[in-house]
Amino acid sequence: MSIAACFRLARAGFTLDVDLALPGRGVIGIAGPSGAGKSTVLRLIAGLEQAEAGRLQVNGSRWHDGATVLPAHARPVGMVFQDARLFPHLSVRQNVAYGWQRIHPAARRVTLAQAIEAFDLGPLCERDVARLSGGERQRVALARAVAVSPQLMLLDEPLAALDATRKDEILPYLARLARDFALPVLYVSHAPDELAQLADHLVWLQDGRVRACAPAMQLFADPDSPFNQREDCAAVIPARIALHDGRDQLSQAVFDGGALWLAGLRHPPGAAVRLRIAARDVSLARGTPTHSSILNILPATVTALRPHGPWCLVALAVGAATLFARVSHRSVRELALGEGVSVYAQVKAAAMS
Amino acid sequence: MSIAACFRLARAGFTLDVDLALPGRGVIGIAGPSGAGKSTVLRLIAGLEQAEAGRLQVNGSRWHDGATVLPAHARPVGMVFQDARLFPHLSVRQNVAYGWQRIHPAARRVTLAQAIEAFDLGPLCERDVARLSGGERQRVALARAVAVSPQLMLLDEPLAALDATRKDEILPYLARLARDFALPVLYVSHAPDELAQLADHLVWLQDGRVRACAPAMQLFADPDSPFNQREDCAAVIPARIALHDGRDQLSQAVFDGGALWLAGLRHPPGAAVRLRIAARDVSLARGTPTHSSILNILPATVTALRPHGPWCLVALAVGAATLFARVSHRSVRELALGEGVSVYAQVKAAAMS
Amino acid sequence: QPPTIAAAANQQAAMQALAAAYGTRTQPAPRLVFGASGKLAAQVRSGAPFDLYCAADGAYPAQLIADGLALPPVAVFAQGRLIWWSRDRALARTPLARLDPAAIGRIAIANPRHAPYGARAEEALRRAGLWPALQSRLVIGENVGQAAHFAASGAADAALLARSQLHSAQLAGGHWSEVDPALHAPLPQACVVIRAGRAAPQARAFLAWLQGAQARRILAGHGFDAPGGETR
Amino acid sequence: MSPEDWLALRTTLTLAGVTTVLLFVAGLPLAWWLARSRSAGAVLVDALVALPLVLPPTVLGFYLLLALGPAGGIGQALQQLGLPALAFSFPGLVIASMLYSLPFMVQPLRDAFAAVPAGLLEAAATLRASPWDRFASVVLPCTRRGVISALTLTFAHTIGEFGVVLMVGGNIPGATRVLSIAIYDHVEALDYAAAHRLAGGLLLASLAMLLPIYALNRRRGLAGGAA
Amino acid sequence: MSPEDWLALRTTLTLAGVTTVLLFVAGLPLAWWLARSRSAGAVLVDALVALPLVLPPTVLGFYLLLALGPAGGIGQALQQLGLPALAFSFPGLVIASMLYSLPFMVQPLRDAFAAVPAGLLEAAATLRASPWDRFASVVLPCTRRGVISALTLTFAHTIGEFGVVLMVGGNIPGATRVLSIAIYDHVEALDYAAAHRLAGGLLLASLAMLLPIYALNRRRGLAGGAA
Ligand SMILES: Nc1ncnc2c1ncn2[C@@H]1O[C@H](COP(=O)(O)OP(=O)(O)OP(=O)(O)O)[C@@H](O)[C@H]1O
Ligand SMILES: Nc1ncnc2c1ncn2[C@@H]1O[C@H](COP(=O)(O)OP(=O)(O)OP(=O)(O)O)[C@@H](O)[C@H]1O
Ligand code: MOO
Ligand SMILES: [Mg+2]
Ligand SMILES: [Mg+2]
Repeated sequence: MSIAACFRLARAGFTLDVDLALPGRGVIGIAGPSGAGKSTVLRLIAGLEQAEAGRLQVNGSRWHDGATVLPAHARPVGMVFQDARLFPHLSVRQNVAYGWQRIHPAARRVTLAQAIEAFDLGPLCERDVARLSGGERQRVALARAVAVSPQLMLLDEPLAALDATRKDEILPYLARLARDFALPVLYVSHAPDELAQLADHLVWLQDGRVRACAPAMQLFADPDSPFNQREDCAAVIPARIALHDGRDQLSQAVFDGGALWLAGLRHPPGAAVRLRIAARDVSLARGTPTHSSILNILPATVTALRPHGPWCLVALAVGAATLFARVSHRSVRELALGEGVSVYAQVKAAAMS
Repeated sequence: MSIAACFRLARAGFTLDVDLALPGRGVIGIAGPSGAGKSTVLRLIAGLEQAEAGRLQVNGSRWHDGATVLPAHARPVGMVFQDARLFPHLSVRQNVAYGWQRIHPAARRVTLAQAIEAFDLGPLCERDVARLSGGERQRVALARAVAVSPQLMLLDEPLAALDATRKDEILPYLARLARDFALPVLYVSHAPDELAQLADHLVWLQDGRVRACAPAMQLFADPDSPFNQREDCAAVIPARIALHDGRDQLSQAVFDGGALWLAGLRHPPGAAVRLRIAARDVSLARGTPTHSSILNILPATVTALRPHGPWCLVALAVGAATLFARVSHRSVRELALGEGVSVYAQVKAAAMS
Repeated sequence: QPPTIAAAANQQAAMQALAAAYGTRTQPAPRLVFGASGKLAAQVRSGAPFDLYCAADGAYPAQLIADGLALPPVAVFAQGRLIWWSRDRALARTPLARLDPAAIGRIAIANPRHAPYGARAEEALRRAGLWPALQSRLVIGENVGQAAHFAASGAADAALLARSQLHSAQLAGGHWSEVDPALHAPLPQACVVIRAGRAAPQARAFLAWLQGAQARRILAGHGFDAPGGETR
Repeated sequence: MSPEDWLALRTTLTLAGVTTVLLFVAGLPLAWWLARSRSAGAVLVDALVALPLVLPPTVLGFYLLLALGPAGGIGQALQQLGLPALAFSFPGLVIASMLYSLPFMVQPLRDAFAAVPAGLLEAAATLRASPWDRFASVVLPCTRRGVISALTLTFAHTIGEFGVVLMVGGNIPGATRVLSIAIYDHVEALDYAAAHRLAGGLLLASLAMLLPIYALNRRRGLAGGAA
Repeated sequence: MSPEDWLALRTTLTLAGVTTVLLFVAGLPLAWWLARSRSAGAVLVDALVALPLVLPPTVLGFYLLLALGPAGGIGQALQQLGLPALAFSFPGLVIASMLYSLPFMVQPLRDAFAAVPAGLLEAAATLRASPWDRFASVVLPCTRRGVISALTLTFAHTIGEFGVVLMVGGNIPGATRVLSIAIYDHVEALDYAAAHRLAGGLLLASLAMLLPIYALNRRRGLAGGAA
């Protein structure tokens, strides 16, 4: 179960040269600056762009190998373009049904009604697509792609025009889709929170080249990965729900290094979760803090210090897990932080998702 | 200096009915769920949509009053649409120059070169617009709108397709534009951080109606405003830079309630800044915490408690300023929080921008 | 199988009457195609499926025989007459020789290049000395039928036409006079059987009938003179 | 109307129908190729397709007559095969009409096809539509106006054909005597009543045919421009 | 070529040029209105515009001669104004050509205009472009293919006009004797050599004219479809 993609393509002022080895399931986040070639990679995988040289193998099927190129319509993908590209001559329902009708009934894993329901398109069903708002168009494009029961999802910034509430509804749906159907989802996004919430694997593109390509956990844990160079860097820690406190609506999650109190989870005890702990939500102390609203205080060892402009990113070992804290240079000095120093990491319960 | 906009418009399944009184300068953020009518309001103000009944006055000029309707091309606006709408028959440079050429030379407050420079379009100038990436298209649309030296900017999710680095470049430029030219900027966005960073005034639309319309500070300070109902709610506090610590790259900002250490600011002492302090970045303690990497500890009084699902949003009076803290129900109980209770608010320096 | 007859434009009314009279239950009426004599001859050369060709002039049939496209002999079954027609009574009654060119507007004639009536009209105008003065006033119909249409519609003020066309109600509103036969060569209505025709026996039968008494009467009634040239 | 005129009407409609169907079949792939190809040869084909537009029908008629007649290349070839000559025959007329109306079919189709956004075809491809399917389910519906234009233009132009028929068709009742020629004939015979019946009838019938086509086209067509 | 044929060539080109210019001026606003209007009246106008397509030139020619002649409505009106009659005159031919070629100008323009995305016009409006300006700076360049089609079709169709001219022209050298008629004359007079000179020359000249037009159109045109 894997995806191997190797492409070379030259345009005026831009050369793409990538060789990607990706897992064959889960959400694969693709990030990078504007014009890096993210859309181009998705187009190559969908068969919409001709590489000068290329090789593409998806979960055992060769889609592109030397002169043998599977045409776009024969590739079992579901694609959402950066612009919605709805069919102007069809209604919302007909747009969603377009691809669905073209796959073998036995291959259908979602009904048309489910696809429409998942993106709350019921009330818009008979609408002319010219009369939709920006976010509505994007939801139609998503439903249309999901309805073909693809074996590979290619999503090019699918949630850019959606408000936070909608995003919170659709993101888990996409994650479920990837999990339930053991489906690889290539997900291009500029939003780090979307990627941290969804991605199992991450790719960072820049100037047509792959700058990083590794499991999401690993890249999130690496203070030098391109994903951790910005203000919003975060650690992602796999954990298991241990118990649930109904009164306070708090859950305790245990991980390889301790336990954390979490709020807002509806997972039953025993469920596996991923904790995302932003560096800015972690503060450090030398003594055990008391009388604080901070619930989670974990003993940790400093493993690395990286100056980030005015900040200092502190990597911490908490058992086998890595946490980040972003502190000021003054704190570094006052707390006398250095590699190997033992500290208490204070994590606000509120900072996990 | 003000904008008065009153519109009624009925579509199948959607009725817009708004009466807005907005300031005549600064950034006016417009938010609300998908399909709320945000784009429709911008279109009405630009003169692209005919209201059944309407009145629109912008900084003293009547644009729409009963039967008198100023045609779209006579309104001195600069508009960026949700879809880029570049002219396919023109190059990037010609697209940017299109509106610029149509205004009186005396009315030009930016040169063509400046508009191109501001959005880093130099290398793309002679490019055919069909051959641009999604983010590149959006930047061309922005430059094109800026180049007409508008007296009112209408921006419909202009940064949705841009990566964080680009956003960080363009947001301050837009803020500067609004300030330097004393220009009102209507800014539709789904991104709360963009709004908090930019907006002086905020409008929340829902189902075609105005749910909130007030100065941004006021709405950000109100625990019941629609902007503070989500996980990412934050307080925004006006302050002044007092001193700058070059070694740690920390600045101290004083506000009506105390002083805070900030990092990453390049403002000189004396400069006015807006501090944004996310509720999740504030923790509470009853005693004075010690030995913590948290630099800012402010004495505060609890003024309100609002259950937010699994969380509790705590509004705090710090002098004349309002701060928010989001804590778990357990913390509320353990710290015995209640209206009037005195606490210490711990604010991570890292949490301001 | 009925024969197809290609006939000169001026014979249109007469031929239709002849065909109607000829057609019975045992022998179907021939199919008729009309046009300028020259154009029909050109079509014969291009393989048009005609069985019989009736021109307004003897030269065209003779040339077809000479070129091996038609079978001799040439049968002249009537003589045509050129007339001077106008809505203006005085104008119509003025002999060509005494016409004042300045008093006339547009004059319609058939195309001299492939319509015999047009050629005779040109000849008459030349002999009357009117050609240089009138040449720029001429409007040229593709054939004599169209020339008549130009005049009948009122678009042209006068026309040089065939007497056989006067049968038409459209020309009834005007006046006419005979053009002096001395001003032009005669207009023998001449017929030949086409070599490539597939209904040659039927064509011959019709041709024979055409020269008979019944046909003579009909032709005379339509303004044709007898083939020998005697008047009605 | 006389039986002869009814016959002319039948001949005309048959000719227009046959020409339109044959040209549509031949024109679709040609127009698609012209719309998408960037080869230099396409320019030449473009110009050749447009030629019948620029040429008077008499030029076409003249050369067709020479080619189809017993002396012409095609005519002789047919003769040697024992086939009837094409000049002055219905099949000959169909060939002439197809040549004459070719640009009326191909040009509107080509222009409409060229205006279909490539992005829509790409989207359809990722939704499993094969090239043929894309053509049928996206290109044709999106270019409905162009297709209807091409069909009506071709049909109409064939009905209105006169010059070429006059030269290569002659005026043979039941085979090549079409309406336009019949009207001409009536006018020359000064039979204005018959000309009025035929011309006036055709005028009203045409209007009655065009009104529903345009009403339909308009009702469902204008949304495209709004997108 | 004889002096008469040169004259016919000049008459033909003048006629086509004048007709194209006049029809372009009249056709632009009409086509724009038809492309954007949703009124019921537009359907009728659509059908009336298409009428000359469906009608044989002989119908048009028949009624035009009746109308332009002294007995017809137009003819009488002109006479009362003391103006010269239009029948058998160059101005009359221009009127006939404009009627005859009307759909060739209006239909391609209308279809091209209808396909311009409304969003582009809105964007142009917010960039200070007045309706006229939008038309000139967005609609026309975006519909360049349609405009070129309309112009070439009209010009070409007027050059190719035969039936109407045959019926209303009267074959007057220098005024109404156009190329198509001249070629017909040569063919019917069996002067094949002259017919070849005229028809062949026209064929080559047309091809020489069309090639650069299509080369230009193609070079700059296909990008539109890719957008
Ligand atoms: N059709 C095209 N022809 C030529 N160059 C193109 C074309 N489309 C995109 N490019 C260029 O190729 C490069 C990669 O484009 P791509 O669309 O893959 O970027 P991206 O990473 O998706 O950017 P964004 O985040 O802005 O969408 C860019 O430099 C862009 O300008
Ligand atoms: N052209 C149109 N005709 C009819 N209804 C429309 C049209 N455009 C939008 N609508 C409807 O009007 C409502 C408001 O649309 P609008 O585009 O203003 O929403 P929005 O707030 O901008 O949403 P988004 O964030 O998704 O862009 C929606 O319900 C939408 O479905
Ligand atoms: O051959 Mo005719 O009858 O002079 O036109
Ligand atoms: Mg992209
Ligand atoms: Mg919108």
